[in-house]
Amino acid sequence: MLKQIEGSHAMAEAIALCRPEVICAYPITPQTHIVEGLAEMVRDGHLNDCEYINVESEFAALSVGIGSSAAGARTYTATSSQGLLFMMEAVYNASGLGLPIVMTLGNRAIGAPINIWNDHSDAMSVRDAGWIMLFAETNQEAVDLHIQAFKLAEELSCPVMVNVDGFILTHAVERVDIPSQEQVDAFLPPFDPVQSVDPAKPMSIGAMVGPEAFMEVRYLAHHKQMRALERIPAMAEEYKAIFGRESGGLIRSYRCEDAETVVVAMGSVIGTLKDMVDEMREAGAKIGVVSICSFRPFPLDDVRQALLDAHRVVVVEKALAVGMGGVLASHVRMALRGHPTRVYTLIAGLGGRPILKSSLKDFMARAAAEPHYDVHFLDLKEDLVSAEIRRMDAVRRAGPIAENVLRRLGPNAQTVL
Amino acid sequence: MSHQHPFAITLDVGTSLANRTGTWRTTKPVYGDHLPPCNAQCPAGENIQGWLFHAESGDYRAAWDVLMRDNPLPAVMGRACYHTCEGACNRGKLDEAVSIHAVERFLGDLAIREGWRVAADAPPSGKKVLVVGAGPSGLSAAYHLARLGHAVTLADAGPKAGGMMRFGIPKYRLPRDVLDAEIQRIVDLGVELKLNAKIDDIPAAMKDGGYDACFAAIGAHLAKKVDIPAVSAGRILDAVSVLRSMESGEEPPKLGRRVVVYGGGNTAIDVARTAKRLGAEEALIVYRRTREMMPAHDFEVEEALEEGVAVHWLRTIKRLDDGEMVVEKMALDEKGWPQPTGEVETIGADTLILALGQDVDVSVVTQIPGVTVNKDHTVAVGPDLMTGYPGLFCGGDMVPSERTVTVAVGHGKKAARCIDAYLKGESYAAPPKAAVAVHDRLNTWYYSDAPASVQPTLDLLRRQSSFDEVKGGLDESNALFEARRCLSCGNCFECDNCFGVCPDNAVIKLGPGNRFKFNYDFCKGCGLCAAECPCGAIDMVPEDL
Amino acid sequence: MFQIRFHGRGGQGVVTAAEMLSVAAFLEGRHAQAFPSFGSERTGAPVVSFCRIDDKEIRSREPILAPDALIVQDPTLFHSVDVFQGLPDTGYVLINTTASYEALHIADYMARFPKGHAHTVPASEIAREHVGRPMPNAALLGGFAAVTGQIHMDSVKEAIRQAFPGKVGEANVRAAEAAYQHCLA
Amino acid sequence: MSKPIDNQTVKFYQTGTLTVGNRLLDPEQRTVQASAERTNAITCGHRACQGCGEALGARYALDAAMRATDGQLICVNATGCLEVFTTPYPETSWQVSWLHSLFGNAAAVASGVAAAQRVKKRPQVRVIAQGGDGGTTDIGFGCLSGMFERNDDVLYICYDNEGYMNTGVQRSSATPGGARTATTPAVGEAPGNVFGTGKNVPLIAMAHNIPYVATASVADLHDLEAKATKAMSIRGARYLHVMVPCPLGWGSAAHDTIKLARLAMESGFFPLFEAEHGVVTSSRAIRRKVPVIEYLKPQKRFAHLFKPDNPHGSEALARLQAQADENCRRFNLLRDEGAV
Repeated sequence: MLKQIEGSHAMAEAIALCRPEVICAYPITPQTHIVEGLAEMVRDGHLNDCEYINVESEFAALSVGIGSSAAGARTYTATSSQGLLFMMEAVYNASGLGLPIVMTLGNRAIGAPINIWNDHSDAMSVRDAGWIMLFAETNQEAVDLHIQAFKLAEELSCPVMVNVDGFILTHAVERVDIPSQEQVDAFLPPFDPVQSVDPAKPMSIGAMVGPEAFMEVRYLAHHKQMRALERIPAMAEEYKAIFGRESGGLIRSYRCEDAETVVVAMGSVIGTLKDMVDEMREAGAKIGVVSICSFRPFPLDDVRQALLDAHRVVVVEKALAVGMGGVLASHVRMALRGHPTRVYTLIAGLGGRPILKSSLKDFMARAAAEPHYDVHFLDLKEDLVSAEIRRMDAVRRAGPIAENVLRRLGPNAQTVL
Repeated sequence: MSHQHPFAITLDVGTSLANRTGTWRTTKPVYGDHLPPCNAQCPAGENIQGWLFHAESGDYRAAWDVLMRDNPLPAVMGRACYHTCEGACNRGKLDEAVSIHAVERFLGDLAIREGWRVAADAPPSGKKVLVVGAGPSGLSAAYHLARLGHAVTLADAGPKAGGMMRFGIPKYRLPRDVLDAEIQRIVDLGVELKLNAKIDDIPAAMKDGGYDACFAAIGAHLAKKVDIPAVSAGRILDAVSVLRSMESGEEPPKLGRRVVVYGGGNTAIDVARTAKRLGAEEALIVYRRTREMMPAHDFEVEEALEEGVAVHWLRTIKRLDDGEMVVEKMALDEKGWPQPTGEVETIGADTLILALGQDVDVSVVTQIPGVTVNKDHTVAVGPDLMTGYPGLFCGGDMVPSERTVTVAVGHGKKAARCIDAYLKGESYAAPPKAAVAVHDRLNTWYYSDAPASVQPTLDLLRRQSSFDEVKGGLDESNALFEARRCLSCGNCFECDNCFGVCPDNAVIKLGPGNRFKFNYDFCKGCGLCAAECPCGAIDMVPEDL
Repeated sequence: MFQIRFHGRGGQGVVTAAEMLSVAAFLEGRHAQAFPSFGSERTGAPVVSFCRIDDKEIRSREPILAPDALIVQDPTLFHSVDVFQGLPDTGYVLINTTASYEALHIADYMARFPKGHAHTVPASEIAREHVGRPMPNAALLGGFAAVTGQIHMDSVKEAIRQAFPGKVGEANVRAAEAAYQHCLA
Repeated sequence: MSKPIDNQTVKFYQTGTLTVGNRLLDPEQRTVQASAERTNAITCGHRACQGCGEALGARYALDAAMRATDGQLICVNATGCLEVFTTPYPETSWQVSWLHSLFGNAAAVASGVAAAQRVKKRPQVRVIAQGGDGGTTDIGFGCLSGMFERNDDVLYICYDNEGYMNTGVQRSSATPGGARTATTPAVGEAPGNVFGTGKNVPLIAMAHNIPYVATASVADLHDLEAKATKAMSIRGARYLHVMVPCPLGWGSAAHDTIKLARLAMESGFFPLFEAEHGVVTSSRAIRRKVPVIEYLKPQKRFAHLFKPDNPHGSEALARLQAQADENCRRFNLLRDEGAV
């Protein structure tokens, strides 16, 4: 059913259709609207046989989820940013225990400086935590990915994180086709856990594993994700068969045929990039875009195949590995290892900085002339940072950078955008 | 390892049983049966803790049966024994000793009331044994020999069986119906009792009667004398005679208004209290040493004082005049021995009763070849109580030892065992004794707080005027209470502490009556079981590594 | 594609206005995208929201830099925010005020717009009258329908009813109608 | 003193309910531990140190809870000694359904397990969370408090050995003043743990107004089992704080584990009480009062307080005694209940 609906509420409806049994979350912007929607559905009886639990921290939120999932209940949680870091220990634990928890990550920057706006720093900080990590391009895909996520998680006994860009998707009101309960039920069978804490069949879950077997445990976790590389596209096909929509999968290419430049990105920025590609194609540029939907497992082969014919690849990413550069770009380079393709790292949209089509187009135009091994920052206020760097060089105790930057921006720092 | 589970992080329950932590151990616990101090102390070798154990659960018959294995006279013993066991009782260090004698008396009285009997444990052996003297030792020997399957003849020179129990212990301490009942039970076991049957020639009697062995246990009925100048010898009596005359049915002796008893033993007390009951206005004990040095038991001295008996300590009697007595004061020297001071005083006295000890008339054995009589008029015996004359055993007052009813009963038991072995051509070897369960072994935390029960005591007026029994018995609930005060020193009473406190579940419970065993596969040797065993039944011993 | 930017202060329903407008467009079978300027949601702070309307799928996620229409819910914002940023001369402007452009010191700027493209409407007054409190957002949507013709008034009314079911919704619908009439007049 | 004969009752059972079992008692009056059929929630082969109080306390509590719930029990364990010594791959000592997640989240994980039971409509299945004092009073405190305030249907059991023993005996907020640990060494002006620090989690639990809070000790098994059993008869958040001496961390003999717990109890240093809905409803009266030094002296962690050359030793001992005295007053531990 088509609805003009806020992304968070659409996701909440989709999650409700998945018949979760325990939902536990802690408030943090911008994820809150999703769980607020779910809390309301539990309270008003739209979502039956479901426990909504208010907890005192994200650490507790996922911990409650670990308990409920281990006890055989379909479990959902959501968080963002600092919240994810606060639950970090439990994030690793949930995957280590093989618990099929589904979590929405409303992607948001990590402080300090504290910043509530969107980027992918939070997701990138847990990239090795053993979760399957999917990125939604639109709110429609966010809806679809959640439904696929439960199935994937439960098939593989592995937690799945659905990444949706904070505010950009979570707070956007747009047209979304909300599936019917019948469709979802046809796609997603009831949760049949491979193991659960149950007095009827007692076992010890969560043993201490020493050097004699830890490596094997980790290998098996890796193996599980490698299997997911096969399951994720297959599941997207199954999904399409029931819901009639292309959603999910490992990667998606847009107008990459004969493209000399291929832009790689994850999440909602793909929409802006597609518009950019259309405009540039119209102007004669040979450009396409590849959207990475599955960041974990990372589809090295698919990415290589998609990029093999490009002359240059521009990786637009909303996270910065400080002291290193791009995270996604490193992955892409890994995919293209042995190939001479130029891979550009374009850090964009940190802390909610708007990613403007015009700026992207500028960079694409410039790209051929730019050194591809540098890290590039989209719309970086060059004058501001160079002034600050100069000052830092001159004054030993330069004070906190963020404060100085704000001071330098002046009283009208708050612009419209 | 089930393959349904995720590898390594999920495990099947209880799989640690494969990890034998017993290898960690450097010391290991072992259950032991230790000798309770009461038992160690008991001259009759009673398994006191053993019979209390059954009494604790209200199984008085079982308790009595255990008691009867060692002592055929529980009702007598519960009254006449000076219960040194209670002095040894570890509970005395906690609050008050278990009133063992009171429970024993309860069991003995109950057995009489219920008419409980014992039977021989062994089939008839075909052997005959003559027992000379039907006092406590002889009765005990006869009883045990009978239970061992031997044919026993019990001969006594007196008109009634009981020996010093009848002729030495006043009836206010030991009612005669109780004594009679317990003697009768021995007779009922098949012992042939011959009264007024003085045996002068034991070898001949053995030969004539076809006895394979003989146990002689003649009591110390001969009063020791001391030479005290007296106006009239008739005013000086001996305690044994006075007490005996109480039993013979003759007119009680005329003792006069003021009676002085000379001596400090239990007999002195008995005779002074008897004098009081016979109407003496004054009963005065004169003793040459201090109260602390008196051989008489404190509680008896106490009872005597309650009844109005007076005692003059540190006095010796110089002479007896008409109606008065001259005594000399004594004083303790630096070594603590009484020495004459030369200072005299005069006491009003109508009668002087000497209670200075007794001897056995050993003339019956002096002529027997091989038999040696000691200087103190006792008979020399080996560790098996046998004299130099093969087949002749002696015990009780006849042999060197303390002269109490309990010791005598113990001799009887020991003699019976030795005779039994002798009859089988063996020699009796007592089983090795375990170490005594001393107080330090106990963890007394676990015992409920409970002071001893008090036996009812007869009204003082009646005590001064009648021979009714002074001490009453415990009723059942009190006897049960008292039995349960037993700490079971040194022996498992199945409190489950070891089973409960083992952090390694390395104690196996074998079920009621079967106690526990250690599972050494898992015991790490921490010693908690031993530390928390209330009764000290567990020892930690080094492992051979 | 038609792009609308809403300016107001926290608590004035700026975000809701954009959402209602997107719903109105959706009700007409069009694609629409509404989103806020993603600030901390505190009363009184300047707030911006956006709405895009198109006949095909809207993919862009960038903020609206060059709006086709501007709805200003609070005229005091002119002092602190460059409200008109990116608005072309052909754009539409609807300002909630009872004051004149002169009084707002924007007369010179407003002169550039074609006739009928710039309007003031006393939306807060209308809302106070119909709704009982000065919540101007619904009324301004009525004005927007009248000024731009981008949306049917019926769709606006239905979107308002969906956002505010019951009496409050009807009151807002009356306010929107009043503003609509005011702008037509 | 001897009692008059007519005042005596027969209700005297030699060891009463002080021992684990007692053949003279009705079987239902004996402890769960006295039964050969007890569950042994932790079975043999675990790797706890010799004389481990925690191994004992956990088996005591869980076996009682297993009996109370007819075996319908799930147990969530915080990281710590108890977890490490029971479940090193490939062997587990647990026989109860058991789940370990992290150090600081046992209460929250248990909340999740309880939520699953609610949603699966299995009201008979009950949930226990357990951890050491570090996992409870420190790192797990947030989750614990959250579980309390939500009144989740979980019994949380803290096995308090007063320090981080698993990591090598460091100070926790349950470490008593003056105690030497690896991070509060017995050197300097005020040797050992700083006085006036730490927190009393049972009292904090009470402040959450939860239905049931109790303290217990491995030294009083009947009391511990009664509390575990009572806790399982109540719905909602419950807290049981059990003192479990640690021979390794306390520097005490392995065989003194229960004795030390007993001395802590009998000195008033560790009071046993129950509270319902924030109000103390009962306490266990001291039976044989002992001075605190009797409790402290056998422990090496307090040895520096007894050194004649320690100028602060006697003051520290006085403070510890004062704490015990305050407990006696606060929980009315010195009332005379008469000999049993």
